[in-house]
Amino acid sequence: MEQYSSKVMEHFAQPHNVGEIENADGVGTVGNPVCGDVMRLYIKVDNNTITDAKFKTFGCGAAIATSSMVTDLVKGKTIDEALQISNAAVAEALGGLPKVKMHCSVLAEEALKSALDDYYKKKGIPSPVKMPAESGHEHEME
Amino acid sequence: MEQYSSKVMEHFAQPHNVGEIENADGVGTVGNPVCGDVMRLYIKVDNNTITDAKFKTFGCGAAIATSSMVTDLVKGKTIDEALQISNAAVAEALGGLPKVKMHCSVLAEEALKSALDDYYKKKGIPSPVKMPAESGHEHEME
Amino acid sequence: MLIMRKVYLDHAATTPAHPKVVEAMLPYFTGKFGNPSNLHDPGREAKNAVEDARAKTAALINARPEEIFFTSSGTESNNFAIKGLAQANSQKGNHIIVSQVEHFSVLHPVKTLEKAGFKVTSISPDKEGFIDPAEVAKAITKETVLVSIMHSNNEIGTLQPIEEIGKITREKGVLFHTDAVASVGWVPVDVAALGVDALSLSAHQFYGPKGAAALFVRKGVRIKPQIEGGVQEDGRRGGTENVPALVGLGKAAEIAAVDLPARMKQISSLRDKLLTGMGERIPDMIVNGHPTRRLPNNVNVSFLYVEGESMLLFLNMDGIYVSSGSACTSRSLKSSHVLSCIGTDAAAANGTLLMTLGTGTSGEDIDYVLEKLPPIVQRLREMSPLYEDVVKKRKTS
Amino acid sequence: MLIMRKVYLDHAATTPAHPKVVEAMLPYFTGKFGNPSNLHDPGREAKNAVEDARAKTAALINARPEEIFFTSSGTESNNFAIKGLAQANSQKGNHIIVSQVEHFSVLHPVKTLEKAGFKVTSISPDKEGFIDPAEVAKAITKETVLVSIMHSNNEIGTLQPIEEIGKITREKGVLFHTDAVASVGWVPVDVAALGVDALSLSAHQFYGPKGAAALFVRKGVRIKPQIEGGVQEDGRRGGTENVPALVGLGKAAEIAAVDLPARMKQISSLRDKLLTGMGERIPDMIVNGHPTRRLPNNVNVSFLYVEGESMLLFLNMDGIYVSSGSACTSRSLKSSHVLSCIGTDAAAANGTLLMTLGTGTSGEDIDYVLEKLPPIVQRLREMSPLYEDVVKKRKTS
Ligand SMILES: Cc1ncc(COP(=O)(O)O)c(C=O)c1O
Ligand SMILES: Cc1ncc(COP(=O)(O)O)c(C=O)c1O
Repeated sequence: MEQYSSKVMEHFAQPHNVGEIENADGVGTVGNPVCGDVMRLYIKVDNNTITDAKFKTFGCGAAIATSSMVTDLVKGKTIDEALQISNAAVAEALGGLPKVKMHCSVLAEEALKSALDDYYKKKGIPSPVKMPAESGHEHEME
Repeated sequence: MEQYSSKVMEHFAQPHNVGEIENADGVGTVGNPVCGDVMRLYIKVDNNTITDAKFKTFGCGAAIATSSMVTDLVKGKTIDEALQISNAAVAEALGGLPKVKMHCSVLAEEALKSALDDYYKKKGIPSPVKMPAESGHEHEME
Repeated sequence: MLIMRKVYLDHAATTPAHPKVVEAMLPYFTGKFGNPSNLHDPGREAKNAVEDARAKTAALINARPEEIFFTSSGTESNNFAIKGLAQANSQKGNHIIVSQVEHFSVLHPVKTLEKAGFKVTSISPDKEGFIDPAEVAKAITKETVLVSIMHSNNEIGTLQPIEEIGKITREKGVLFHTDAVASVGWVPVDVAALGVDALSLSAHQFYGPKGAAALFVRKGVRIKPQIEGGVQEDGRRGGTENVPALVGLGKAAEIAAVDLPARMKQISSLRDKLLTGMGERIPDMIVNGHPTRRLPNNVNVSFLYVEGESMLLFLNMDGIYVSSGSACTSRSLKSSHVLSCIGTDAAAANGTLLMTLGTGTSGEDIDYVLEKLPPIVQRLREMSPLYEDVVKKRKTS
Repeated sequence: MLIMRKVYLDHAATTPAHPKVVEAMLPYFTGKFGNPSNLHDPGREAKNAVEDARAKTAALINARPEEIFFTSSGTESNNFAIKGLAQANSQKGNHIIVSQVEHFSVLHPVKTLEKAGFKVTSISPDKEGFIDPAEVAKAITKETVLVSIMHSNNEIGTLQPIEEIGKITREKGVLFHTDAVASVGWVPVDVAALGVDALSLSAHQFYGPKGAAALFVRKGVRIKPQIEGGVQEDGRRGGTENVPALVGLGKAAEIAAVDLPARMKQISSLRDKLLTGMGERIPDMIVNGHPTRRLPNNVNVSFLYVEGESMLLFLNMDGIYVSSGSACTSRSLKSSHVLSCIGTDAAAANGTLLMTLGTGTSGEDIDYVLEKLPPIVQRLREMSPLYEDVVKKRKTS
């Protein structure tokens, strides 16, 4: 396995935006403890703009770092802008991820989309959110 | 392969009785250059007693040492006594031989018997000599 | 300047070579560098060194020197045993019995043989990782050619009833191999008492060097060479001998033979201190493996609601080096097959730490771990959605 | 006190590790002893060392790091190549082409495959040990899956036309492996120029340590693992990496890459001095192998009427260490299959000495050999019945 970048280690050691948002406008939980990663993302939306984002994550270094990064990235963005955030963008912002950990960035994108989906649902608006296709692990040989 | 005993190395480094006997009473040549060993043994017989023995050998350390030892052993012996000298006796006198080199002692016994056979032939007496059964190499796996 | 304490608790992964082992090896790199196959003095010198190492390795497990075949790793020894014994004795039958908790270096060769037509019975362990000898007995058929059950499990530390299984296999005339890679040097291993026909060991697991290992094969048992074309190891395993490493293995065996009782006593008492200390300080902890029939240096615990790799990485920042059964720390991204076979819940398995002590582990080291670990677990729990759910549920109930 | 000169002329058997190689290895036994599979700092450190060694080994033969798979010996690399390539690509066909003068670590695996149903064509060399590329081309059929021809012969030193054969195999879409164990570090070896798909090398053959070797496998070529059950070496070859030895291989590769031109020039001139000197001093001497297309350090000569082991032992007493093609010096008690394939008379083959020079060989060493060897040959001839017969025949004719 490749090593984590220093940016990943930074976000893992001192993750930003850890926590819950009471009465969040959107909450998304994705992943599966069996696979080793569960992410929960909370967003606060004000006037179509994401004013706050927090997360809780059960997972590896990359899972925590991508959670930290994706919450950083969405803050201040409009809903439409947030919907454009891809897993590749999250990984890139972290200076790259080891190949076998790319699924963590996919999970971060999913968590965000799931929180946005929840936001639409809560608002009673039909959700335009499309969940990313690839979401499983890349299983390498033992 | 096991190591040579110090006795073998002694007889190899300074072999006894190297050479030819002019007008020998018996000469025996055994072995095959293809297999790596040829021994030629000369004996001088006086009054049924072996008064001198010499050898020439093409072969490995053990072949030279057993030639040296067998010529030592036969000197002073009667023909009948000489006929009793076995390959095991030669090997034992040398403090043992590596297992894969036991065939050299067999060759030494053969060389002696062949020289004795030649002695009988030259004398015109029917030869009582029986050549030893096993005479090939023990071929181990590569 | 503050020097951070370094606490290496991953001796099941590998051990440092003992200083005396390195000292014994050193002359064989440059001065005494001969090839044991050669007849001249440098060759003889190397040959004698290898044979001396063979005698010492044999002595540690009560074998005869000519029953020791050197290899390059525990993995190679296991491959050699499984494929070599099955192939050389296939006239007897084509059925193999293994346990589910074997190392992959046993399981994968077995899978290869299965593809080649062998039938395989895989015995499942109980909750503590224990294999029932009666199940092995039941599984043996007329076609059974080989049983392979590990001496101890490298993850959960459970010691298997090898002696009992050995009695059964001898009675039924079936070959019996045991992977003792995790055991040798940590608990007594005696091939005569165990009644095994083949046994794997690996030097780097008990203060010998990497690159040196052995397969014991009882005299008279046929085995097909897997690395062919050399006269080395009595024609059973070709390749120029790794003379310095084998000398190191011999030395490590010699040291282990002497040190073993003290080693076991000291390490198991520190192991108990660690286990008790963690249990007192950290709630929701599960101890995996057997409570008593286990390797003296093995601690395998699951911390619920947190994931292993992140614990491992935080411990690493504090200079504490451990392993994890987590899916994320394995290259296969699957959590430990051993934990799953003993029925550990998959989420819990992902929160597993494997801590294996060594001869250099001190009481202060354990104190340091007991100081650093609990806040890491707590911090990660506070970051965990699984923990959030449990806390909320506990509040409401 | 008189200190006897020691002249080691058996570098084809093994070389001493270069002092810088040992220096590079030392930290990895005790200080940096981690297991490269582990995620913590000691594991990372070991992993980085292995990857650095991989890059250096790749650089020496102009390969990519990910094309280098580490093994424990040249023998293992050859077994891996032959069995691994044939098994993984058997859907293409079941025909293998080798030369008769390959090392047994190629020939024996081929024999094993033959027993498993593969068809084998074995190309015979000419009198100088040379394999004709046209014969390889002729032997290739639709069923041919693998050609394996060695880069140079370790006994007679003949360099094979690998580049020409590589052109043919690429054109015909057949996999091509070359055993370059005797070549790497002594002559330039470039996998791109050679057009090979796989290539074996072994560290102890060029001033690296024993226990470290590699198989180059071109990217995209499928190979079946032979030592299974480990994630190491990208899943192709299991077993905890022999980190210090691999570091040593990397260092040896780095040194060889720089030293090669000087090494070749110096050694071949001493080789010529030895060969000429012996020819002038000793009658009835046959030079085996190719006069020019040969390894710079290889001298293989047959002295008629005397046997190799006894020469070897007398030379040993004088501190001169050589090998022999004699039946008596091989554990199989068969004289060299290479000499027999090139048509050397069996009696002459038994009088063969193999002398291989190294970077530490000096002009004085050669003078010493030229002083000591002729009287040994003469003394043994005077003890030889074959010589007696020849002298008598010469007198009468
Ligand atoms: C039980 C067991 N078997 C086999 C092996 C493989 O040994 P090696 O690392 O020497 O290849 C290990 C290694 O950890 C092990 O613990
Ligand atoms: C041409 C050739 N191939 C393979 C080998 C085997 O290499 P190793 O000794 O590293 O097993 C040798 C060893 O001398 C060799 O010369």
